[in-house]
Amino acid sequence: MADDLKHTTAEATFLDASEIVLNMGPQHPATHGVLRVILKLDGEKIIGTECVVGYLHRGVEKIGENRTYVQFNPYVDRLDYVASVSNGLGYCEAVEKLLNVTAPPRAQTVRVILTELNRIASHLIWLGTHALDIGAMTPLFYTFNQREDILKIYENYCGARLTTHAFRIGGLQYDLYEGFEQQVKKFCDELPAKVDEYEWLLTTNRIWVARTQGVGILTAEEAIDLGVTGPMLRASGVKWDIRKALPYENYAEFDFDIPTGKNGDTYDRYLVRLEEMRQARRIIQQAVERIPDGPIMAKVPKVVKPPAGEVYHSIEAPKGELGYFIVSDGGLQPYRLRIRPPSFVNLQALDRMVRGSLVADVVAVIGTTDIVLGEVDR
Amino acid sequence: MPPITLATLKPYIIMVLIVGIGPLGVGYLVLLERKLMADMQARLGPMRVGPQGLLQPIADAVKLLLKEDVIPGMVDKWVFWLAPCVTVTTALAAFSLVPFSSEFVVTDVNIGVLAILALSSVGVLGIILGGWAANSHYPLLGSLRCTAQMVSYEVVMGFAVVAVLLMAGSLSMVEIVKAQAESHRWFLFGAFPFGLIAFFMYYVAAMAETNRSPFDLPEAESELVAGFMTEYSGFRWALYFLAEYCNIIIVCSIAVTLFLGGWLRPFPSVKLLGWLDYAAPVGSSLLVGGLSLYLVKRQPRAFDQIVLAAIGLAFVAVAGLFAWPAFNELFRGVFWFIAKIMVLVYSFMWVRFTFPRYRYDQLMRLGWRLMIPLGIVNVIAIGIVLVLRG
Amino acid sequence: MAEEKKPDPTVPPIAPAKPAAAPPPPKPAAPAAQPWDDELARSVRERFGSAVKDSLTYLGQNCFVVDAASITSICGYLKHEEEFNYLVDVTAVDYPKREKRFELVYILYSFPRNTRVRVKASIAESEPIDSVTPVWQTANWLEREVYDMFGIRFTGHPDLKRILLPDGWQGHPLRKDYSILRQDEQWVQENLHIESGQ
Amino acid sequence: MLDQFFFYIFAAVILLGGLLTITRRSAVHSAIFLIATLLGIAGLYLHLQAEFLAGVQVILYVGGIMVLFLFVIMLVNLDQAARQRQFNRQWWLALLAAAAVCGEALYGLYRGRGAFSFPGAMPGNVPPNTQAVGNALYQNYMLPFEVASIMLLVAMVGAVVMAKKRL
Repeated sequence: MADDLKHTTAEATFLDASEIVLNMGPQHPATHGVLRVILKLDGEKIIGTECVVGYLHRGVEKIGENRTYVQFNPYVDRLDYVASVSNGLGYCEAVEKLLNVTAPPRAQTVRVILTELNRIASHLIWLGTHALDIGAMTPLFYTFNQREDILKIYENYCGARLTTHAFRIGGLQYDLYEGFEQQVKKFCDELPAKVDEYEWLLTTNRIWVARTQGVGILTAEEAIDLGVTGPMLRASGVKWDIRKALPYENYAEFDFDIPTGKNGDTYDRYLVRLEEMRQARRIIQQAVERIPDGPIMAKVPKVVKPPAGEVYHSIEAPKGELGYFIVSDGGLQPYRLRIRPPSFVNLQALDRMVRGSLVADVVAVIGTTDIVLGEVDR
Repeated sequence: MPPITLATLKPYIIMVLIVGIGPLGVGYLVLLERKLMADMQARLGPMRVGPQGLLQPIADAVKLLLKEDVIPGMVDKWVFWLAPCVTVTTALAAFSLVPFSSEFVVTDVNIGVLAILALSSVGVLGIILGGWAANSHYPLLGSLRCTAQMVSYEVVMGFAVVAVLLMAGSLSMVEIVKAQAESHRWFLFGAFPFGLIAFFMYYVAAMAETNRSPFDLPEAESELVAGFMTEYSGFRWALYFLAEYCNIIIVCSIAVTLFLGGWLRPFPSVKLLGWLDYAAPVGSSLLVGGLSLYLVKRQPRAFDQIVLAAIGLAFVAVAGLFAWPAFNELFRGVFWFIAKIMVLVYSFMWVRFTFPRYRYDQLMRLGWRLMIPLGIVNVIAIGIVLVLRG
Repeated sequence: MAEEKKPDPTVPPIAPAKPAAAPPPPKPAAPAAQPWDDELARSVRERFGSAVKDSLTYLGQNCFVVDAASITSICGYLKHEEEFNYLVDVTAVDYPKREKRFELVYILYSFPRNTRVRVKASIAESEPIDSVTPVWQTANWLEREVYDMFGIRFTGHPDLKRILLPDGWQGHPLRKDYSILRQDEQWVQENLHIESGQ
Repeated sequence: MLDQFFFYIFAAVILLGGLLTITRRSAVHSAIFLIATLLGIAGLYLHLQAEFLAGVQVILYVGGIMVLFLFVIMLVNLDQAARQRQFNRQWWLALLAAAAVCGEALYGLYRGRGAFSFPGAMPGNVPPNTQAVGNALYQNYMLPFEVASIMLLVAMVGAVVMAKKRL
């Protein structure tokens, strides 16, 4: 990338000396945290970028090697802190796989409901901030209002709103509270009208379309080559979702579609995520109708001590493929715990998407990449 | 030396009033904007300072005045100092040319419209220099955007104004309003539909000139942090802010004067609607006053109750004054003028809360490929219509 | 290797965290791992002969253990001939007791086949390994992170520098001999102007 | 009395502005003083009761041309140019030339000194001269006006072509 930044031509005159190096971040309103992007500009046109990450690095993987399996569970909530339930699901499932146990059906269904609610919450935050980046400030408040309903469900369920630590290795700690079904159903009934309202505010707005269509294009080949996953991959036309391809929990029992885009631009990613919210609602509606009775915890020993071995397990987090690679030496603590963060890998595609476009597009593309720096930096 | 009378002193009195009340008015305009935004976004907005947050502008002003005056290192000091002064001076000076009513005007020069446009184009220099002087890339980019935007949309605005000048046959603000009174219609509907097109162009160009969303590229907070104001803080920043909102009022005043009949009541030639001159100011003041008095009970603190009651009574008193024919005669023009400005300002704000922001190249394309050709065609069309009508 | 034996004098190891590199030396694959032998495993073994040291399966997850020298050619083959077009992750595991200390793990996925496969290669400290960036662009940042955390050098990488830690940082935190309480005191003092970040 | 006072004020602004324009190192500072000069000229127009000309002077020169000047100055990195020596070895030649021109101008002024006198204050309001300017441009001097426009157009097209070639 450094080579690309060296943009010098033989006949550079003093009039060409208009290249500006703009340091965007780590404190910047549109970099969603502490991302720093160094932009090399020709006027407003971008001729090179370099991402500097790591401002939020906490050494989570090192911490994981020094905590027991159970102790580490709450730490994963702090990765993608707007989708903490998904992180917990991925971790618990990976350890369960290593232990060779599966959660009982009731626990699985509850996990699916909470995780899909989390997907909606994450996409709502994305939608609000993305719209704010592009200059439409009002949707932000609407989406946060609605996300509040989800957070209230979490609060009722486990007492925490953001870093929930909702799941345990082997199942669930708490059973459902009185009125859970009604609350979730009420949320599901209200969702479509709200999503339609956001669409009404944005989808047909000419400025919105002009700002997003054809911006930050990733073709399917590029997306695969760059390892991009999640809605960004699907917007490029690759119909791939881990929930369908390599089903975990009891996702195979539910009926839902994988929305895909055609052009792989910001507008398509926007449409794909909106549709994903509707599909997540479909899953929740099916799941909440048939929560089976039974235990909520599998037979997991009090002291989690998986046999020596290694396992990679990944789930479809709101941002893409969230994977855990755990190496056990048979001890109390993981010998090595690697987290494969979707945001980190997706962010790598930023350079490809913005080169040759304008400064305003960088903001739109950062928004559409939907990064959470807690996960990028770990 | 002519003798000093009330008539010769009037311009100075009005000037003092403008400079004195102007910043306060701007403060309340900001409060209005925040309240409206909050209302559209399902929240309350400022509620802490004073009753219903009504003293917020004063608290803000005090805060900005008392803030430490930070001048970053490496800036071009005197340009950094000069730039906000240029912007705010020109913005306030432009008020002296705005006819709030046929009487309530500092001076009516025979190149009124041209003079206001000239002043606002000088004000732009303050923004450009401020961005440059800060010696930082975000302000610089903001300045560059601002320059290109202003130069392009000044042309658009020029064409829209020329359309009105053709209809009015004068550059004087007062004469333009009088021409509308004589032709019995606002120029908005003059040479129908070309007056409407001119107004639309003026409206868009005014939004671009005042850096309002969706054309707020020079200060787009998600891209350029705060654009040309990034390095400014405290009172200097407040000057820019003041100038910005003054400019909004100025462009709306021009729009009202040129297109919406200035201080004239709606349908000025329909005698049957004469009661509006009393009903509208009295009714609206009573409404505001009554609402304030109604809300007094809900205030948690005694101080808030007193303030709100005072405000309510003041508005009731204003209503009483407007019911007095002599006062009404004198100030009805001002009422209509301000009411029309408020409608336009409200629409500016509404647009801001609703639309995303244009991108730089799209803004330029809109200006040069659509608005300017449209403006040229519109001016020619109005010329033809006027010639055909004789 | 000599360094790792002497405990870090500045920081006492925390009590509950038993150093994971302790008594029972970890084995390359779990004892439960079975030999993996299907069409794919056979074709790769045939193609690369002794460069493929082993092919194992554990909990339904397949894995090749290969020679570090032929990593790019095997990865290239897997991508172009066997349709493993998506590089999920590149990471490493540190086994300080082994002769070849670092084990690199490449996790691949094939969209047409809908399966994952892991490729593992061991290298010694100070021994470089070829970068797979020419095969998959994704590897760029992932290998930078491995370099940052383990100090493994990738030859042919376009821009090998630290990614998560600051540029001047000393040490590579995910090595087993890097205590969890250790930090680059000098860096902290110079750049953050505080005595210690702990 | 007031007339003369304003005349000298504007004249001082123009001269001082002009002098500072050519002596400042920073191009932006020069531009600012050039703006002051142009505003002073607009003031003189106003003083001569040519309001329209004054307004157009401000809008076109200050609001248009100088803004574009600043745009270019900011876009182009002139730091290096500013750091270079401002006076090279030919300075005495330049001084000589300047002195010659100055002498010539002074001589011309001296010869035409009879023309210099302040006109008395105009009685009452002068009729607006906007119309007079329009008549002059579009009736009496239509052809020169159009020729000038075409020349400017040619210059503009030429500039665009030259700039495009490098891009």
